[in-house]
Parts: sequence; C-alpha cells; structure tokens
Amino acid sequence: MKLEGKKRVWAEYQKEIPDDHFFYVRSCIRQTFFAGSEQTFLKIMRDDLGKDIYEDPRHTTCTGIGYHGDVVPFETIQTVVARHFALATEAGYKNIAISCVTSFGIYTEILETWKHFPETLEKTRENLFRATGRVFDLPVSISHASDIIYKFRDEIARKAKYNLVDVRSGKPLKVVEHIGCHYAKMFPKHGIGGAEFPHVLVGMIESWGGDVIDYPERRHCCGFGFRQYLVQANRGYSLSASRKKFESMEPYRPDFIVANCPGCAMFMDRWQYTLKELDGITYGSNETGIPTLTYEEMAGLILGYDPWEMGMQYHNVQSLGLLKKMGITADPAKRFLTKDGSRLPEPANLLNS
Amino acid sequence: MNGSAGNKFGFTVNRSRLIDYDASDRLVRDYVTLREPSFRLCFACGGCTATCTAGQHAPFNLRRMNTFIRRGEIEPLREEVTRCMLCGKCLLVCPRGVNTRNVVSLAAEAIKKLDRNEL
Amino acid sequence: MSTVTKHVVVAGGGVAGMEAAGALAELGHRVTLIEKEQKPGGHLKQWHALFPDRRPADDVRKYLSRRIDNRNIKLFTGISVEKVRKQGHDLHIELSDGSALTADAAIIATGFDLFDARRKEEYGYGIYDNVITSAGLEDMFNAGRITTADGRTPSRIGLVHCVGSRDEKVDNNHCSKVCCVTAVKQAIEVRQKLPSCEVFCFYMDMRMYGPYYEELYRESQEVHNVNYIRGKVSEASVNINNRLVVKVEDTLAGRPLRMELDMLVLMVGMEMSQAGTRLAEASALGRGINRFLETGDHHYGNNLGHVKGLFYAGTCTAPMNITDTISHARAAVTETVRYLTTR
Amino acid sequence: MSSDLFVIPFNIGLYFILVYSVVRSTIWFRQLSRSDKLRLQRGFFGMPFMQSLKEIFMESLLHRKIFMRNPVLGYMHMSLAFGWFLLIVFGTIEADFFGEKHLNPPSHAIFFRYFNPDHGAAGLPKVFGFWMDLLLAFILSGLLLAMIKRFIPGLMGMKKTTKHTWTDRIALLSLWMIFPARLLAESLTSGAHGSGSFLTGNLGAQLASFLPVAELAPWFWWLYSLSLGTFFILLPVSRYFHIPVELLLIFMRNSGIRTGDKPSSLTEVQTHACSSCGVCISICQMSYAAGINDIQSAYFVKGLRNGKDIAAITANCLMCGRCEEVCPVGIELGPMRMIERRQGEREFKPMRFIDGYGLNGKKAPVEKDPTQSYGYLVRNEPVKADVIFFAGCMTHLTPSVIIAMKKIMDSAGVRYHFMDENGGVCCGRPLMLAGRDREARELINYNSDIIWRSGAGILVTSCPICYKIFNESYYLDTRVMHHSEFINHLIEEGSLRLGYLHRKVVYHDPCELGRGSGIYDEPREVISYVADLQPATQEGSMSLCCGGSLGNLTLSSGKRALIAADAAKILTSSAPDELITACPLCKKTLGQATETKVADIAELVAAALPGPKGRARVRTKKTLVRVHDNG
Repeated sequence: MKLEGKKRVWAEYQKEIPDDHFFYVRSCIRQTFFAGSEQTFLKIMRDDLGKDIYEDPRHTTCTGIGYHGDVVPFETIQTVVARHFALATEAGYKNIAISCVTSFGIYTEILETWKHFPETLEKTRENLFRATGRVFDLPVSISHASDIIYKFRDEIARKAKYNLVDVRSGKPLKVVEHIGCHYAKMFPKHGIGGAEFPHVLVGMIESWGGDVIDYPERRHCCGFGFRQYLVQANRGYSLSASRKKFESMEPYRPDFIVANCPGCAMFMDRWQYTLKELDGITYGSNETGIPTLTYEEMAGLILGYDPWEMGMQYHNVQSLGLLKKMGITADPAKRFLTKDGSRLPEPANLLNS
Repeated sequence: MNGSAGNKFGFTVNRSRLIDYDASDRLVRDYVTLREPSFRLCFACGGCTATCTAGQHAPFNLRRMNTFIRRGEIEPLREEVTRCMLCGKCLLVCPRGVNTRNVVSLAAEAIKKLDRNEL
Repeated sequence: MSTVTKHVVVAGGGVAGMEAAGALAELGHRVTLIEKEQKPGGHLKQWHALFPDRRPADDVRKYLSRRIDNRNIKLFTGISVEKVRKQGHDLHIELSDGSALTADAAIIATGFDLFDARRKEEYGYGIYDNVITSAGLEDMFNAGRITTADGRTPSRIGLVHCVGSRDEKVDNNHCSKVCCVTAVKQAIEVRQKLPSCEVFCFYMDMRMYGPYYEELYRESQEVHNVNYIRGKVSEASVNINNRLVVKVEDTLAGRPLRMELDMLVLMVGMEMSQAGTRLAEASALGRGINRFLETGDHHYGNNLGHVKGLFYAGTCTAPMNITDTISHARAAVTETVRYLTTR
Repeated sequence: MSSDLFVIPFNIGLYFILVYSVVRSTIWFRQLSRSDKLRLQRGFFGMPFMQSLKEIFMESLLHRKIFMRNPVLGYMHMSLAFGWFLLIVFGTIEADFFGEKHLNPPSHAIFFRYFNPDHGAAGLPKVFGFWMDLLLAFILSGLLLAMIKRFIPGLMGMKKTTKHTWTDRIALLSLWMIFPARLLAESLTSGAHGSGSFLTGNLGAQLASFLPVAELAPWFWWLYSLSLGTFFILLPVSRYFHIPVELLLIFMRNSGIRTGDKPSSLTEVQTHACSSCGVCISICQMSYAAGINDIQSAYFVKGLRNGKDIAAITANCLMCGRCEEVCPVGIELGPMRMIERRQGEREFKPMRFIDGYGLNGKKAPVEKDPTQSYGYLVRNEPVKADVIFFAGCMTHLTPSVIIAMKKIMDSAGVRYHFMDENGGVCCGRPLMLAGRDREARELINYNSDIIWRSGAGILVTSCPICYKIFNESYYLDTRVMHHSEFINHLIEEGSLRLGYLHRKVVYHDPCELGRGSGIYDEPREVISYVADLQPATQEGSMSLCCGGSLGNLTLSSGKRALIAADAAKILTSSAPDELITACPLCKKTLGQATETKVADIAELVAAALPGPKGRARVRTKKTLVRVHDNG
C-alpha cells in the first residue's frame, strides 16, 4: 500500500466546508437508534468547538427512505427539501449540516438536478409556495455532519482526553471505517476523498491515533439497500451483504467499526446479533462481536464524554472491552440507570454484555 | 425469497451468488483438460448451445457449462450435464474445433468421480 | 517528384515522425525532426517485444534509427512544437524554446499519451503495491524480472483490458485497438517466463482486428493456457496477506466473481497526447469527439488537416498499431510531396 | 534312455501347458451361459466340428487370410505354423516307425536325432530325414522373415509392429531359439555320427571339420529343450497363447457362439486368440492417415488381456469396422470394444492372469442408475402417417439433404410425416457408441413411442447412424429404411420419374450403412440409375471412414481432418464430377476435405427430378451394380 497514492487521491477530493453557522437537519434513523449521537454532535459543536449551529424544531424527515422505497415521488421530496431550505433561509443560515447520509445524498442529488435542470427548481419553488407560502434561497454549502467533525479533527485531537490507542500496549486501535453509499458513490466530488478511498473517517481515525483497516470489502454496502431491508422477505439480501463485510474484515481483528451513516451503524450493529442467531457465528475477537460506533460517539469518547450519556449502552454489541482498552472508566453497573438513579429499560440479547 | 423462512426473523441469510475463485477448486476442469486439451480452446461463441438437440427440450447450455467448469462451479452442473444426448451436432458447428462431445462426457464422468472423492 | 529541395518540419519523433522524416529525406527534402523527449523513438522505446510475432522491439527501433540516419534530417530533441501558423505560402512554426522555424510544409506526428491509470481510482494504481500498467509490465520484461513489489514471484496475474478505453467515466468512448492484443501478447510472455504462474485476462470484447492477432489469441489458449474471463473488473482491493482481490462479473456465467491475484496489470489505452493537445489548441486545429486530431476525411483524407501544407501522421489522429502507424506516416509523406509539387 | 536329463525342461513345459490348457478350457466352458454350453456341445458332434477342422487347417496352419492380404507375411506365418505342425507330425511318425518301441513319450519324437544319432543313412529313413530337414529349412526361412519383420517392418509391407511386453520378449526369444537350436543340435549330432540329410548332415559335416561336435552337441540339445520348455511355460502369459486358444475360438464360433454385449468366456477367448499379427494396425486409418499408433485393435486386445487400463484406447476408435473385416482370427473387435465402453465409467481394477477367472470376474455388470437423464422430454400428440421421415440430428446441419428428400417424396406422392422437422430427439446411437446404453434406452423408448403411435408402415431416415439403431435396437412394427433404400423402392415401384444426369460420380459407403448394416447395393442401384457410377478405389466392405465418426469420442478435430483428407483423396482419385455419399456426417466431413463436390444421394436424385418443363421418363431399371470387394 502506497500512502502517497492515497494522499494524492485525497488531495483531489477536497471540498469547501464552512467554518461556522450551520443549519442542522436531523436523521430519522440516527435520532431513533442513536439519539445520543446527535446530541453529542451538537454538544461538541457548541461546547467544544464553540460553533453556531441552529436547528429548527419544525424541520421534518427528508422522506429519503420513502423516496428510495418508491413511495415518495421526486417532485414531493424536492418540495420537502425546499421547505428545509426555506426554514434555513428564514433563520438566516446558508450552510446546511446534515446528520444523515441518505439525506445528504438526497440534498446533493436535488441540488445537482436543479443545477442541470433549472426548470425543476422553478417548479419546486412554485410547489413549495403553493403548499406552504414559503420561499427559499439555495444554500451556499451542504456538509454532512461528519465533514464538519473531519474539518475540526485536529482541534478535537488537541482537546483529546483519550486516544484511539490501546493504553496497555500503546498500540493504535484497529478501526474499520464504513462510509454510507450515498455519501460519495453518487457524486464523488461531494465526498471528502472521493468514492474509492474516502478520507472523511480515515482522517478522524488517524488524527486520533488509530489505524485504519483497508479490507477487501471496504467499499461494499452495509446491506441496508432500502428495498432490500424495507420488505421483510427481502432482508436476506441485506443480511448477506453485511455478512460479506464481516467475513472480509474478520481476519484483521478490528477493535471497532465506525460509520458516518446512521443506517450503516444500525445495521452493522444489529445484524451481528441476527447473524449469531441464524448462522451461529459471532464476529470479533473472542467471538464477542465487533462494537459499532457512530463517528459522533467516537469523537465524544476522544473528548471524554460519558459513554452511557451518549447512549452507547443501547448498541446491540456492547463496547465495555473497547472502553477498557482505551482506558475509559465507565461503570457497567450504571449503564441502564438514569442520572437520578432510576432504571432504564434494558435491551435483551446484547452481545459482549 | 425467504419470506417463509421458518424462524423468528421471517428471513434467512441469502446464499451468495458470488463465484469465489479461491474458495473452489478446479479438479473437474483439470480432469477434463488433461484428457481433452481442446477444452481450452472454447471462446464461448455459443454455437454448440444454439444447435444443441437436448437444448431444444431442456435447459442445457454447453457454453455456460464450460465457463462454470473453468471456474470450478460444479454445483449448478450436476443435473444439467446429464441432459446431453451426445448426438455430436455441436462438434460440427464448433469454430474452434473443441471436442465438445468428449468435454460433456468427461465432465459428467469427473463430476461422478468428484462425488465419490476419486478426483 | 519535386526536383527542388523543400523544408518540412516533422513534429514528434516517435514511430510516425521517424518514418515520415526518413521517407521525406530519402526523397531529397530537408527535414527538421523535433522530439520533445531527449531521445527519439516514442513509446516504442519502452517495448520489449512486439505483437503478434513477439519479435524484439529493438528490430523496429533499429530500423527507425537507420531511417533517420540521413544528412537531410536535422533532429532536435528536448523541445516541442507549440504552434503552427500559416504565413503566406509557408508555415510559421513556434517551438517551446521560443525559437521559430519557417517551413514549406509540416507533418504533425505528436502521437499519443498512455492513459493515466490513476484516473481509474477503483483499480488502485499508485495505491496498491502490485497494481501496474501494461507499460510497467513491459519494463519488467526489459529488466528480465517479473516480481511483486516485495520481490516474490507471482503465482497469479490478472490483466485488465480496456483501462481508460471504451469508458465514459473517464471520457474515453473510443477503443484503443492495441490493448487486447497487447494483453494476449503479455499473457503469453508471462506464461513463458513464469510457467507456474496462472494468467487471467479480464476483457469486455476480444478485439483481435489485425493479421495473426486471432491466431495469437488461439495460441494463448491452446498452448499457453491463458484464462479469459469476460467482464470488466469493477474494483481491486488488498486482503490481509497483501494479495490483491478483484471483483468482476463473469458475464458468461452470469454471476459475480472474486479472485485473489498477486499482480494486476492494467492495459492502459491511448489518449491524445498533452503535447499534441497544446499544439492543436494553440494552432486551432480541429479535434474529434475522441479528442484526437480530426482529419479531412475519414476515408480518403486521413492525413489532411484543414491548414494547407499541414499533414497528420500516426496516432495523433487515432489509436493504431506500429504497422498502421508506419503506413499512415508514409501516406502523409505522399500527401506532403503531392502538396509541395503541385502548390 | 530317459536318464538324459536335458529332456526335463521340455517335459516340464509340455506337461504344464497340457494341464494348463485343460484346466483353462474347463473354466471357460463352465463360464459359458447355458445356451452357449449347449451350442458348443452340439457343435462338437456335428457339422460345425468338420467346419472347424477345415478352418483350423486353412487359417491356423496355412494362414490363408493373411496370405491373401500379404503373401510374405502369410508365408512367414505359414512356415512357422504349418511347418512346425508337419515337423511334429512327421517327427512323431518317424519316432513311431523307427523308434525303439511304439507310443514313445513325446520327447522321443522331438529329440529323435539325439536318441537315434545314426538314423537315416539310407532307404525310407533317409527319405524321412530329408523331409525333416526340408521342414526345418522351411521353418527357418519363416523365422528369418519374422526377424526381418521385427526389426524392419517396412520390408514386410507392415507399417508398425505391435509392441511387446517383457514376457512376450522372453517368449519370443525362446521361440526364436527353438529352431536354430534344433538345427545346431541335430547338425552337431549328425556331424559326430556322420548322419543327417542335406541340411543337418552337411552343416554337421562342416562343423565337425573344425569343432569338437560330440562334446558340443549335448549343450545344444539342452538349449533346444530349454527353449521349448521356456516357450511352453511362458505361453499362457505371452502373445503366443493365441496359438492354442485360436483353435478353441474356431470351435466356439462355428458352434454359433457370438460376442453379445456382455463380457463372457468368448470375449476372453477372443482376447487370447489374437496373435498380435498387426494387420489391424496397417489397415487402420487412424494409423496411416492420422499417425495414431497405439490404439488399434491389437493394442486394445493386448491391454485387455494384460489387465491394463485401456479406457483411453477403448474410446479412441472410429468404430469403422475395417479391422474386423481383415482380422485373420475373425475376432469380433467391434462388439469387444463396445463391451469395454459399456464398462467405461466403472472403477478400473487390473485383472491379473493367474488369479483370473478373466473378464467375468473383472467387472461388475452394468450399473443400474435409477435416475432418468431425459425425464424432461415431453410426450407430444402423435401424428398419423403412412411414412415417417426422420432426418436425424446431423441431417439438420445439411439442410440440402432435407430439401432434396422433401422434393423426392413430394414428387413420388409419398404421404409422410416429418418426425423431427422442428428438431427431434437423438436416436440414441451416439450414446450407445459411447457405451451408455441405459441413457440410449431412454431415447429409444421416447422415439419408439412416437413411431408406434403414428401407425406408420415405413420409417425412412437419411442418417445411417439412426438407421443402424432403428434396425438393431428399436422394437418397431415398422419397416425401417435408409433413404437410399427408400428411393430405390420408389424407383422400383415406378412412382419416381427421374432423368439421367451425365455426371461421373463415385459412391462412398458410410461405415454405419455399409459394414454397419450391410447396405451396399441399394445406393449403387439408385446412383447408377441417374448418373454414371464409377468404381472407387476402396469400397464395399473395405470402404474408408470419412473421419467424422461419432464412434470416436476423443479424436481431435485436427486428426479427423487428416483422416478426411486422406479418404477424400483416395475417393476422388478418379476425378469424378461428384462424390456421393448417403450420410450427412460423411457429407459434411468429406465436403471440408476436398474440392470435389460432395453430395448426398438424395441431392443427386433430386437433381434428376424433372423440372417444370423437364422430360423425365420412367425407365425400367435393372442394371444391378455389385460391389467389388477389394478387401
């Protein structure tokens, strides 16, 4: 592997990420499954990086899942996204920060469409105005939230309380990074590092002391594939895609997986349990499962956030071993207790618990 | 489809359609090629399949079978290979002079041997 | 034939330029041959053996050296032709060193550039240690050693056809014509030099257009046991043993295929050369959709541009093999001489 | 007198081989099927026995067939076999007449000169001595030829000679030693005693002039006895076992026992009856046209005899049947190979001679595979017709034949159903040729069903391959006709009006039609009715294979082309306008090998049909052309 080669590719795929003043749009899946992650992101932005990031409670789903699931027409989704732009315009924001990779792909696709087919933009303006009476300006920049963390990765590294390092051996942790397909595969120039060798998570991991695993199925889809997952009978396709990835990364003995897409993080976490049930195989060292983190959680751990406060206990694969390896003391007994000591519901069938 | 899979999930892991070249072996190919070197010459024009007598009645695709044998994918051939009537028409149309009839014959033989662990 | 000596500038000292210069000089014309590299010979300099008969490339190199060994030819190396402009009856030719020449006619033979394999990022050229190009393999043949980056003898090599050719993603819809037969030739050479090494060609179509090419293809299967898989490699990666893993659809099986390789050779195609592009743009020469120089007529004016007195030879007009390049250069000379005598 | 120890090796050998022959024959007899046992018993006490004796005399002793094919080779075999036979007969008579007593042990006859060194000075003994010397000279001349054949086969008109195993070599050496040793032993003894006739006497006298003949003589008597003894002992494990076994084969064959389709005593007797004479090698097109010299019947039989893995040899044969036509021993080589092909898929277990109950013990009966291979075939509604035309797979690749047949049948007003017009099912013969009878049977059943339900009286096929299996292996209530027969029938019944084409044509007999089915005359009658039929260089029972044969599973296309080119060259040597055949495979194969137009008999006949304005006449036809067997 020649790092210069990768650096050259990375240098070709750099994009402008604004410094401050973001309009944040949340992700359906992330706020459902990893609600703590979005909260962590906002906290990092506001408290650690001192940025202005605004979210409007009136913003809705982008309807991307419906769009990819063939139930929401393109005209509709354009109008929904236009409404978000209108909210940003109304709040005086020109930089959009997007939590979800599906949404990021949708926003990018729509902006590209409007660029190449201006009549669709006009039609959308008309549709939005007729439906809501709102008008909007086109945003100046579209960033995925991971782009923003990527941009400030070195600043975070300077404030780091922990590193991606095995505290006992001093060796870097081995990290599998997974990029959501819609982040760069559709429009490589909109993703940091392009589609083949994305740099967005690699940059974070390397800045924070970890080693990235470049395994053969690195580019492969996690298996979400809307139509595959949304129809229960088709989920076997989804599951087999995830298994392909696990089998491919397994020989490298990864310490954890990190994804920038909420769907990917969810699938690569949950499917490990399903595969254990169906195939009888548990991946990861000592067959304990491979912890799957969101990049917000990874950044939060670096900055010393309480893993239980970030909601990491609600992952199917528990990360106690990982935390210990990083030297983070987190009391397992407090995983399912609220701050005031009352019990939280405890999920069944946890791996590595 | 796995909709009726009898487990609590209602689906199972799909079998991969991937030809994993490193996970399979080429015993049948080697058996055939050693005995019929002209097997190497096939360039998959499909002439044999087009003229095939058996192929008019049932799925029997010598062109694709040759490819599978070369890749070491024997599973799909187990039944197909027995459908040949050995009539020899394919011999006459093959532009590369592959002894197609012997290829099928040897492939069937090799698969039987494979199943008896004799390859 | 002209009895009066004329001055012709030949831009580019590759196969076409050398042949054209030699033929013109033979007819008594004064030729200025301008080559941007330090030595003439073009891409042929890098070749070890030529298809289809695998004769040493040196044979043709020697022929071309003899061809330009003529006192009528003045060879300038290390400079390039930057602009050609009509000036009265003559051509005003500007060179990269700032100087200029006046000529009665000129032949553009700026040739081609090999496709930069790094642009097909998914193959990891320049990133994975053992992804090389066809030119790189030719270098290995010249060096007499085919080894992986860590010095091991490869046990399985894959050759990917159409890298940078017939690919809209890199804006090259054209076929580079020679890569298929080059792959077959190189596959045979690898099998001969490393008999225990398996060789796989991943092709979209086998375009064996020239004489004895198809025979070579047959030989590669019959005698050398080269394997062919019809399908374009979609991506390459490395596994934990630092072996390459390629993914391809075996279109004849109708199923995706994955295999490990020790070395992946990218059969890089031909593109209009950068030097030729500069010259064409500066001189306002028309170019086709494939970005090569557009000729006056595809069938009977294939050496003509639209500037009178300016002729095209070789791969600056389209991909072609050495045989066709030499013929094309000779035809350009015929056109040039006709122009000089009837002007 | 028997105190002379040198006779011991001979005696051991002789009694061993006698006992062995009895035991062996008994085993073989017991392994025969009940009906074959009855046949043999009946044959032993009837006409077949006389026939057998005659055949043994003509073939085993005189070697008539080899003689007719190759006089020098015939002389060689005759001198050795007949000469030796006479030597034994005369020697026994001599010993009986002039010996000390009647009914001497065999050794007395064989070593007569030793025991009677002074015998033959004058009178009747002298005449006998002369004859004995003459016979010995006769044998020695044959031996000389045998040696020449061994080392320079070309001189004997042989291309190749069979390869020998080590037991063969020792047996050969001992055989070669027998007569020179006898010559020297007798000459030395004669020299010492001043006896002997023109050969032994003169040679003895010569030797006596400078050698101590009396001291040397016993050594050569030892050598003579040892050679005989060694030869007899090695006989069962060498190629020379054929000498006694051939006699048994003749009896079996004349009693009506046939090879059949399963291994039996007869197949085993036949493997041992082969003398490896090599005639089958010289005649084989794969040998002289394609340079393949290790698969011929002699090698096949030898491999079978020696228990070698002969799967490759078995498969690599055109099954053209030419070798069987010329085999001097009359071994049914085609059926023998077919039996082996049927065994093909089974695991190979080498057979050793000693432990042998032979082929019967060697292999299990054909495996019964319960699964159907062609279960996918759908039974269609039958079409009723008087005549069914079955083109066959190969004919579909020669559409001109189909068109011609349609024209002919339409012209003759035949109401026919074209059974495989839209692609039928293979007749099963190619599977059968590959030894896969079970699968073939499935196809036979499928096709039979269609034919039966059609109610047709005549089944016409334009493919000899189909023809053969329709005739031999289908159970039909339908007359099966090759299209050449059918056309002949149409002409004879006067329903086909044909003109005459002024073309010189040569007819090529397809293997499956001629040798395979015995149809030689009908095509010739048809052809000579419409064109000028010229004789071919090799035709009838010795006609050539075109090279395309489906009988061979492994022959490469390149080798096939060589055979085709050679056959085409011979067939077109008289520069005919057209080369006519009656098989689509021959047409295709030969068509690629010659510039001469190759046409099917149907095409020729169709060309002779009257055009819209044509004036064809119905001629009475009876110019019978007979095949000249030049075999």
